[in-house]
Amino acid sequence: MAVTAGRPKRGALLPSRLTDATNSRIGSLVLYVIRRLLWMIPVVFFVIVITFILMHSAAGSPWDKSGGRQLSQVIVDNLNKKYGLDKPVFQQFLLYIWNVLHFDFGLSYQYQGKSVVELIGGGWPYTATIGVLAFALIVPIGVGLGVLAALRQNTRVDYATVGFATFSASFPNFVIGSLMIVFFSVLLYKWTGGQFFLPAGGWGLDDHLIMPSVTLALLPIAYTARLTRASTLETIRQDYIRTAWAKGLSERLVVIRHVLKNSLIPVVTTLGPTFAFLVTGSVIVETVFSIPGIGRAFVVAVTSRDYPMILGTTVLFSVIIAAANLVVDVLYVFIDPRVRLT
Amino acid sequence: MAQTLLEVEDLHTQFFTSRGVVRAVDGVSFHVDAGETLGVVGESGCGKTMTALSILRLLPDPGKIVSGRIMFRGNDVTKMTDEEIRDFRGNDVAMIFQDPMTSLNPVTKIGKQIEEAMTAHNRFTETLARGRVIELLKRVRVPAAESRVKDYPHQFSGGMRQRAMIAMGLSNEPSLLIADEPTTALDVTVQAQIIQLMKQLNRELGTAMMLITHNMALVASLCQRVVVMYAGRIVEEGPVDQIFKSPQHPYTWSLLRSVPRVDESRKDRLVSIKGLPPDLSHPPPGCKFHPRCPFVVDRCKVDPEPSLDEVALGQVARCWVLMRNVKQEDVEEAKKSALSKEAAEKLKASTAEVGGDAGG
Amino acid sequence: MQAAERAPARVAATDPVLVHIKGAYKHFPIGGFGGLAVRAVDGVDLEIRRGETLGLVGESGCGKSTLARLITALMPVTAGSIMFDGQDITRLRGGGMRRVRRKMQMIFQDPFASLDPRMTVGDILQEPLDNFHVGSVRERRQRVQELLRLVGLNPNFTNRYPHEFSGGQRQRIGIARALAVNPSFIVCDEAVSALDVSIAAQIINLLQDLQREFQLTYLFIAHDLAVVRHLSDRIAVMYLGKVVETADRNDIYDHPQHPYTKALLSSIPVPDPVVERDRAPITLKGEIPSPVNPPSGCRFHPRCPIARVPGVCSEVEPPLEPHGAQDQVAACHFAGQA
Amino acid sequence: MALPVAAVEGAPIDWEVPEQQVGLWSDAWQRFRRNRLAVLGLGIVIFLVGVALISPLLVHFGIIHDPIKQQVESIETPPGVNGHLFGTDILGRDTLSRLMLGSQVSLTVGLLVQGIIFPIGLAIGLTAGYFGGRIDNLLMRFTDIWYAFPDLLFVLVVVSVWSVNGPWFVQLIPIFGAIALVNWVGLARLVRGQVLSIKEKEYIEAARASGSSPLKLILKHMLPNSLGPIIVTLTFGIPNAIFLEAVLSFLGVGIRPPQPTWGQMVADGTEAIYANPTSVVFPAFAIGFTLLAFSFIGDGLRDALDPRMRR
Repeated sequence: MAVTAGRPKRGALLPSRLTDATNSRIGSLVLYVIRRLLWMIPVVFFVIVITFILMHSAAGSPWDKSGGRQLSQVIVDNLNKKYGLDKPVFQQFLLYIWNVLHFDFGLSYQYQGKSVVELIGGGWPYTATIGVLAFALIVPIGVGLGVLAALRQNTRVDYATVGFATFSASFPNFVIGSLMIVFFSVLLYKWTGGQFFLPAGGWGLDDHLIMPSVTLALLPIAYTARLTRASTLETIRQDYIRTAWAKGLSERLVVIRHVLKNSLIPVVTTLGPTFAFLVTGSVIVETVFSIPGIGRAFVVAVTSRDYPMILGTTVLFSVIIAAANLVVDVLYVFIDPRVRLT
Repeated sequence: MAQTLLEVEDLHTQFFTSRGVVRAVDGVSFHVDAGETLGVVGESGCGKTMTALSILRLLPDPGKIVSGRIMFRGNDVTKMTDEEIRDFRGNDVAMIFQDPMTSLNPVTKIGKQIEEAMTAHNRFTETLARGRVIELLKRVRVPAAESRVKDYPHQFSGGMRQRAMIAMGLSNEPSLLIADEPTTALDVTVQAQIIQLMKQLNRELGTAMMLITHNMALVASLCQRVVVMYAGRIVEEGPVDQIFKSPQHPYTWSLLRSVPRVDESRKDRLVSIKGLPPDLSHPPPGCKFHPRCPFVVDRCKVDPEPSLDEVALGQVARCWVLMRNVKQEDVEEAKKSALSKEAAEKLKASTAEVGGDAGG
Repeated sequence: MQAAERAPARVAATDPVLVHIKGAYKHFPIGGFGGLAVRAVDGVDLEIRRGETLGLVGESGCGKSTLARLITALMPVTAGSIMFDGQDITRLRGGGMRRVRRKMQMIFQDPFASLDPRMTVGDILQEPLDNFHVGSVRERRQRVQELLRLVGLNPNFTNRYPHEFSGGQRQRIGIARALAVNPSFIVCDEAVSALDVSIAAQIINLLQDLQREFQLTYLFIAHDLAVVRHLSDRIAVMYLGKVVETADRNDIYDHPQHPYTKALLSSIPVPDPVVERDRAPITLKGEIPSPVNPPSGCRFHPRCPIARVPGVCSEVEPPLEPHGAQDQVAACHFAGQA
Repeated sequence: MALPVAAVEGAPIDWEVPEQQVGLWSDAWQRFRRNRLAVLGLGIVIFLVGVALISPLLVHFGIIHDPIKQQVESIETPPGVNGHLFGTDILGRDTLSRLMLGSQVSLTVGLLVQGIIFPIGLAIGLTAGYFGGRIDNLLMRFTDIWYAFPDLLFVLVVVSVWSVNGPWFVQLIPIFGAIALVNWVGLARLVRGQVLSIKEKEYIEAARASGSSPLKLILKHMLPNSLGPIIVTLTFGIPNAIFLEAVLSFLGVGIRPPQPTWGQMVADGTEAIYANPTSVVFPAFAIGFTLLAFSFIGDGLRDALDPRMRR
């Protein structure tokens, strides 16, 4: 998954060795951000190309599965005409790109008469709410557990954290979601005679949010905790920590000023992949908990070959991920003075 | 007689590892007088650094001070509470480390790191400390100190970082500065600058210094007294002139003859100490140096280790033989080639057979 | 006066030259705009004579290790030529290169990084023999054992791995590897710098013994002038990608012509407290400038105690010219003055 | 031909025999064996492979229930009743035998995908790392794009457009392809990084100085030395692939019935979750513990192969 594959991407960021890049740091940062933003254009373009090629390489037409019965040739031709599928593929592609530039992602095949933008706009609040809630859980809990475990290495706190992290990192989120439904919706309902339980699905700005956001957050929390622990343990062994002790600093100051400041740097770099994971995770979590967000819409689109919807969602998600990576890289520049922008 | 500042008595520091107990410091006693510079020399792994870290109670993890006393101005460091030791570190005794590249926090500004050393001890208010940072950097001759306080360590060169470390060490005007291989990681011309600086500071401030090094030349240049350590023990101690002029322990003698001198043309082969320092979890019986000693006699292997006995005025050594009793031909023997002639001949022969165009 | 004390140099200046470096450059582009490059080696002329040990000293970043890699053809030159035994190795490829490779070997600085941790000592030593198809397989194995014995290691250790050996022992293995194909020229790149004092002495002695036994030519690179002086017949001093002075080891110490050499020599403490008390080192201002933008004119002028700035030092680059003793060259407008 | 030590004269210096003689790989194995969790994980995996191999036979000889046969009379039997140790599902199919057969799909995906990724990632990573230049540039730009691509979405799309009919292992082909496509980049990057760092090592220079050819450098030095992290990455790739397959099945775009898969079983169980929660719990734990077993092995291998852990 994105989280395990995510190593900090530092292709363009090299530690300064040869020159001191101090005076124009802000200026070069602005240039860097602009360059990264420009680089997003080809990235998104290729994402579109790849998805587009993929979908046009599919056997059969998108109408094959419609309603489970074979449509007559006339209707198929009409549909093809309506959606521009009668034109050559290359022309379709150029048209699509042209439209994308005008924020027009076409009409959905599945929900006829609705545009992709409308559908995504409709699902967005749900997906965003769950995502933001999950993100709000990940950083404090993941980092907190990781630091605590490292500072209390080889104690029960440490073992419990490592155990929790290992377990949560191994159980896929749809499994965790399903198990949570079993325990908190079904069994808890039975045991308490319907007094306490969490709703197994649907939407509401109340206890409906608990299980989805926890499910989504659990794996990134586990991963963040493991990483924080490892990097804190690594930092504690560094020479400059010994220097800090030798100065006569109190433990509190050594930890806050010297250990944390350094050990959290690698954690920040993984926030980008974490974000990507939240995006893809929404596909699963929204399906498990029947939330009418973009993720679920995407699954529906995939199973019904709603190509404009698939394309639109993929583009949106990749833009979000690319933007998150950009933000993380910029953040990284701020927290690590050694980073030189090239 | 100068006042004694630090008195280490029968210090034992051990590491409890899965492979056994490592006796890193094994009954070490020495003292540092106010204002003097003491050199502690020996190969790596002989317990020099662990002795220094014991004094500040900064031992890395499986390490523990098992017994002994470390008296600083009448207080036993080994018995201090956490709060007392915190106040002792950096305030009474400061330490600077070997590698200036890794000893400074990479994400904190230099000025902040020096300032922090002062504010940790309630001796200076934050504003006062901030003002003193520049003054300190100037004292260690960091050029353009006013602007460089805002720099991060990676913007400093190695020599400048070591100056910053020294400034940090001196910031609370400690009465003792422990310097662990302060110049080893630096280039020669920079080394010279740092040595020069330390000499000057020692003169100006009267701070006592304990210099830990394997570099005999550095000791000759900076120290008044020398302690030679081997395998966690002190094997020889004395005034610097005495030790360099007539070392009595074969280890000290070998150390001195194993480094070439830049002011001497090639005359002699170097004395090389055969083998390796012993594994401190299983030290050899008798004198710990006997397996490597060129002048070993039977007694060294069997008898318990000799005690540190006075061999000259102010000079003590731990040896049954002592260099003054070693015959000149034995000394010459110790310098002889150990190259296997037979192997060389065979190799030449086999080259002639198969060598082809590579023949020398 | 000192002449009487000196051990006679083994090699006369008239001996044929084994390695001749002419105008060698090595620039490492660092990307970015304006074609910036680290000018690691920036116009070096140097001769290494058959049978001698040439010591090459300089501080970190002066380009001495890069020069070693150019001489052993581990890196291509940016410009210039390197003649080995009359052949320009910068133009050699394939078979011709292999024939030259066999005659020159290298001993590396880090005894931990220079041996492949996943190969046995036997495989490590046999690799060059295999590469050059020396003898039969049986003869190679036997030679590996002789090599181990030669450097003072147990010949039965062939199936041990490097991590089982100490630093000094590993360096011996590295020396044995260099000797395996019986080269005539060996480059020792900081071969003793990473070792503890007593171990370094073992290796220095071994290198001297081997040179005598096998008539080897050494290029001995180190930052420690004392060690270099002990081992070398002639010494070349490098500063910021250029050779600034070359001379007999005694001449260079007795009357250094270049102010940098002088400062370098004076900055080394001597293990003798009596000498130390009177020694007045020339401490140089500042630190080595970046090799990306070396100073104009004489590269040493911003740190030089005798430079005339503004003036000839900051404007004109001094050539390597004979100064001082016979066979001594220095690149300084005011050579010998200080 | 060993020479007798006694025949040697001239007092060799370092004659002592190093303590013990352990190759790095066997040393790593020793450390792996001491890691109880890793051994437990390995045990679970071996057990699962055994189950996957023999369960068709067990079904054939009627030792366990037919996982496909729907029995109306025994719909949603609770665990332990009527010889259904783990109960039955909404269609009356035996949960235990479905779990056992489901392991086939998960293990095949997990292990085979690594087999596809390994040569691709290795070849591209080695080439890019060793020769650099254009291939390297291309790889790095490609990675940039790939990192912006939500991998699960990609797999979903690929599997939905390329789905094929046939027995389950035929249906798996597009799934293999999709998972391998999203995963080889990571491995290629890792290999590239390894090669780049090893390239700087002195022992590579030493090998070049002693006349080794580029091919020999790659095969004899770079490959063995980068193998440790590669193995660890591949091991962690197994649960990742299993996870992706299970998600596909769960979302209904993976292997189609009748072949049972764990993801499908979770999805089916969710439909009847109020009536029969156990039908979710069993496949959920099957997936979880399998992934856990692989990550125990991965952790064990990482610690065992970590050069810093070496004496």
